[in-house]
Amino acid sequence: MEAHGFWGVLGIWFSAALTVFAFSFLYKDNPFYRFAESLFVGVSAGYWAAMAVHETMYRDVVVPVMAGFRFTSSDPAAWAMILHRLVGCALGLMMWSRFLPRISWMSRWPMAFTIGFGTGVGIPYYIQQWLLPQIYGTVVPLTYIWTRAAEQKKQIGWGLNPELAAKMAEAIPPDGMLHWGLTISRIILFIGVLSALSYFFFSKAHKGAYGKFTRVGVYFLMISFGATFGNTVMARMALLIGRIQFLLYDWLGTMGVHLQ
Amino acid sequence: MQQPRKGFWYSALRIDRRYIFMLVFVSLTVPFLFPGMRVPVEVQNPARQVYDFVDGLNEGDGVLVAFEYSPSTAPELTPMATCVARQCLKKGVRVYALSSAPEGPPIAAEVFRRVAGDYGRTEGEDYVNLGYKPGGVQAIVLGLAQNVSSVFPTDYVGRAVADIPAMRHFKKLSDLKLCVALSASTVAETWMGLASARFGVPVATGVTGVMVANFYAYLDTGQLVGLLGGMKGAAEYERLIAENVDPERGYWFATRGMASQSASHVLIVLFVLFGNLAMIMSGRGQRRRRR
Amino acid sequence: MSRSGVMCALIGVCITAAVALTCCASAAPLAAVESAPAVVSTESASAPTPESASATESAPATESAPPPGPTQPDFVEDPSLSPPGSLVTKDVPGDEGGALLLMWEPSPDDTAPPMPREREQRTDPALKWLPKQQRARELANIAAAEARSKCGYVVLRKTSAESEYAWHPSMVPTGNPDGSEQEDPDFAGPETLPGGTREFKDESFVFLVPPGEDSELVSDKPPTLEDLQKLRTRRAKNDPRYNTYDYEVRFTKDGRMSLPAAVQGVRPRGNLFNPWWANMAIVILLSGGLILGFIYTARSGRALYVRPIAGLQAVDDAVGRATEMGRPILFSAGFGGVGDLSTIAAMVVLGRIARVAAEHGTQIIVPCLDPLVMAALREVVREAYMTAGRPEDYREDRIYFLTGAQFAYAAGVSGLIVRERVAACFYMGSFFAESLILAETGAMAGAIQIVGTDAYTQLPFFITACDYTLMCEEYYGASAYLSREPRLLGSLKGQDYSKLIIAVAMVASVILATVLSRMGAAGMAEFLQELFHYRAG
Amino acid sequence: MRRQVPFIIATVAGVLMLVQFFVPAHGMVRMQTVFTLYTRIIGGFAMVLGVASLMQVSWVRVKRRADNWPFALTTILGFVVMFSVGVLGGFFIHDPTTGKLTWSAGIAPDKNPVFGWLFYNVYTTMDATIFSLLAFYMASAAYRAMRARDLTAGMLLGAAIIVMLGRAPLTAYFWDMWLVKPTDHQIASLGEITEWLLTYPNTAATRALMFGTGLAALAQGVRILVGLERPYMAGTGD
Repeated sequence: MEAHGFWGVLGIWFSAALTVFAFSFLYKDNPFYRFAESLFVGVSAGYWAAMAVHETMYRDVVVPVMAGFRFTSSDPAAWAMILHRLVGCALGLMMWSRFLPRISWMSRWPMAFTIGFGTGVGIPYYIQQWLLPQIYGTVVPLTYIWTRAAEQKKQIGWGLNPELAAKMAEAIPPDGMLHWGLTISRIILFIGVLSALSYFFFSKAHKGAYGKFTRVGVYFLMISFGATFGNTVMARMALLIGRIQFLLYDWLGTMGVHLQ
Repeated sequence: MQQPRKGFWYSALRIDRRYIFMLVFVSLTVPFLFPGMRVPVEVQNPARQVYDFVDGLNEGDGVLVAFEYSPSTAPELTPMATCVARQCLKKGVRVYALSSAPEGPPIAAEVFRRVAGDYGRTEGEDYVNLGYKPGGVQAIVLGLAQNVSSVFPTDYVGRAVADIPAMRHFKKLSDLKLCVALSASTVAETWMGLASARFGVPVATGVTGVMVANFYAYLDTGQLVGLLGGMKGAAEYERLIAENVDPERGYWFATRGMASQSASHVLIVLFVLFGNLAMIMSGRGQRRRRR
Repeated sequence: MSRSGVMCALIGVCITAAVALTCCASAAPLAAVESAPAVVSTESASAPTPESASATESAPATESAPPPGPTQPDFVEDPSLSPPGSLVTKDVPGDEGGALLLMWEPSPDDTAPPMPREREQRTDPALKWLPKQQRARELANIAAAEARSKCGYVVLRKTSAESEYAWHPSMVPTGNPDGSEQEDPDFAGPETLPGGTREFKDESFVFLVPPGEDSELVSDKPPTLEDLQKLRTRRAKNDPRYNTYDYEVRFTKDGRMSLPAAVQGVRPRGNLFNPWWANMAIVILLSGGLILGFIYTARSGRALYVRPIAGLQAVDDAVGRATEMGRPILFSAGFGGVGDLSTIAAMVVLGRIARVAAEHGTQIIVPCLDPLVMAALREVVREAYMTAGRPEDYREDRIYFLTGAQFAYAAGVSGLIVRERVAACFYMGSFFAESLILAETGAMAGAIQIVGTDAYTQLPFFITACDYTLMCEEYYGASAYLSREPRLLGSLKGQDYSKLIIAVAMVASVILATVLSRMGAAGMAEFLQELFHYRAG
Repeated sequence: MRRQVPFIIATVAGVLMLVQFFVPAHGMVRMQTVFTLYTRIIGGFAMVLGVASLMQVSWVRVKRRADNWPFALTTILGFVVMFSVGVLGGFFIHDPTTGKLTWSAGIAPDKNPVFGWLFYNVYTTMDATIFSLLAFYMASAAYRAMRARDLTAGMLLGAAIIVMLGRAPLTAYFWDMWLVKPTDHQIASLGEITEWLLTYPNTAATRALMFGTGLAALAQGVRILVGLERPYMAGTGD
């Protein structure tokens, strides 16, 4: 952010003011925060509405239909294309029947279409993303055995730089040795998957030995949530660091204070 | 039953949270008053894998960087983009940037402006900013797999793709050697699911810290070739760049933030410990039911 | 439901079949003329397959385009070089119809070691597990690279209607598949395939979009009608629906090239099933079947056991407490759209909460993020008030659209919690980064907070800051448990048994894989893993 | 009619999309494109519905002079300005080279100075700032809410502390200096411990959650397809 100009500097001051207004909520709820909040609500609604008008209504409907009419004489497929847009618009207009309670039942058609579409697309996506690959990743031999060929293949695959590859090659023990660290880790992983899965098994009460096993699953879940918490602290702090850098570097920069 | 409602520990728990906010702000701001401070960063495997993969590419290969985030998460993700661009452009690997979010292309332009001049790379020859396309990332990836110019007829500044020299080497997705998806949402998963699982182009992701823990599951199955997690991951990458690629300019934003990051983490850990200690001392442990 | 339901299901199936047939019919020209009449000969014999009249009609003026390829090839034809033998084409299975595989026997003059075909690479244990790019790099590393660089193959292609062959687009550095490139002044002959190559996958086919949908039209400088017509004409040549193709493969060495091995009148075919996703289809059919089966079991009246979900009692308690305090309760359905499953579960839970609230006479506030969700939630609450016998207490303006933006919503709701002095907050649905703002503000205000979410990234904050958390599936389970529908309980059982199958399959496979790999049969262990492979190609 | 037609629409659309995934033939791919288009257009129209609701709520507050009505007015003004600038600016851009307004089809923030100014200085700023408020709340939650009341909570806490310290370069550095180097790498570095925690126990739990979520989503999808759940019926009277 070097080149500023009047509007640029004004923008930095305005955003700095909004930043301070928003932070003031931490002290207590106050009119400045309310102002920033309500402005943001309005501006974001305006932004998304403008995007909807422009990207959907204009770009997906008006432009192709206008262009399509020029082709209707030479290519009948253009009529089909225009028809698709009109059907889409008709469905969209049916959504607006909600403004009139007497015919609001019409809005079910587009809603039913949207929901059905989302369901049909969603089912394979979830399986592809969450079920099969994760089974694939779990179904590995629990014992990990060093083989020079496998390790070197990995290095070729990763395209390591030569020094690192040489260093790693030195570390490979003779073929056929059990890699204890990895083996134990894989066993832990496997038990973790099974026990955490059993916690979400609803057909059996959590009692006795099985109850203890699901308890182990809860521990795994908690470790996972703890890890997420730790990582999220990192993320949030990073964002705050971003705002502080804006205030310290950009805003103070417009006043001639340069910290860097 | 009634616990004593006074004493140091009791009042410590009832402390006004504004003091906590104040401490956080101070712990983050003070390290910036000492700009010369540089915290050593230990590099972990997931970041090294990204570095190594890019390192193994040859001059003239193509790498796609998807800027799927808005400026609100830029502190974490932009340093990653800068590092990837630095490593690629130094080597002569071509970089293509695109986005499915309208906020992405200005960030990409800023990254290229910052990096390209350092290695004498020019827009159009060595890197291209393709801009953004509405309609969702799924439609974009499916379109790219068929034909780039059908999705992006022009680049960000409106030049026709057919006139851009670098685009001769990127006609469809499979021409690329790597996709780097930088995202603060599930878009990274979509890139991974489509580009890697469906079209066989390796995908590395850079994600915000919130999502890191879940992405380790994908790293293990080989769905990802590498993972950059949050500002720390970016700082790790910056260190690799600074040590191996460009000693002059490697350290940048993320490394500068690491002192603040460390201070704030320690502060939070102290908060947790102190809060628990206060709970034990004031005997309020059984107040709330927990699962 | 019963009879009319069956009728509707039948009508639904009929319409499904009809639409599916229509869609396949539009792909029919591909299926009708498949790559079967591949002429396997060096001297071109039979005429190309005649195209259907309608196809030629809708392809705008294919014949008017001049061949863009170089008129002076950079290789001199030399009949003394032996041509490659027995060129055959093969459709690539499981694709849209945009790829065709050419396979040939190497020329007798080709001394380079034969390159493994892609199919063979898959079964070669040394290459099988590497992704495509890495496989290519590995192949390039093999010592024979030197011999391979000495000679090579070129592929030429034309549509059957054209008279002159041109370099295949992917061999010409400037060649765009749509043929929209300008003549490149630096053009120095085609990029040849290395010696020993035995196959070539032609992926340059594109399907012409209907006129008007061309992406050029939305650029800053939309082309003129004439330019667009020209572009479409050029692109139509790459559309396998309108053309059949002739190929030539020639062996090249030292700037010379052999006579061609040719094949005429072929085109790729769109397939009706993607075999790579068979395992996925099995999972969907198996789990879906189990779920439906249990639903019908439950409907037949058989009792199905589901372990109690502790969090649900807390919901009633929280509403009761709000009543005691005389303050409103707040419900947020999260960030899902109206079709999202998490939102639908939220509607079920909201139905319960609203009914209890209506009975107690407690006010319920529902700020929404999505207009569709808002409309749906209004109806849910109204129905709940009707069921509770208090339709007059229902106030529509308490369920309103706040904003569609994430943090504007978080800011709005946290302001609301403070201002309205909410006694109980329910967050049901999928949540993202704003979860902490909501949960923390609620905790500050002293509200009881109950959460049900499938967003596992946000669970740690909910668990630490809220009074009760329904984690992921428990949340879905709760919607089944709450609505007390035998059908929902049945589907919960179906999921349970799917999980059991997954667990059993994993245990069996892991034990088997471990034993096999200890016995030295690592290939078998990898085969087991392959059964769960998710990759397409 | 009013109840069954939506069910048929939903089922047909859902089943077709499901089938389409496994049938790669061009006709089916084309159908997906068309259906996606319909959904996008419906979403665009629905957005108007939502904005109308927001404006209605705000306008009623202004008209009745309800509490804080000036803020409702701010919302309306913010919306009107942003929307009009965005829509008009989407069609006309100011070309700096010629100094004229030209026809355009782009809504990109930096092609339109007013829209861009509002976008970067209001939208982006507030987006980022409210996001960063989370850091403060996180600290507060850590102090007031994170309690080791039992073993499970203790494990959550312990894992969180290890990860936080492992992700803080400074503490990792001191750990390395004081524990790893003196013992000649008998003790793992903090970073390695964090990595192990994330790669094994964390992945195990994440996987179980993914199985569960995936199956639950599948079940709900099946119920919608066979009409056992009809969320689309809600919100329309009748």
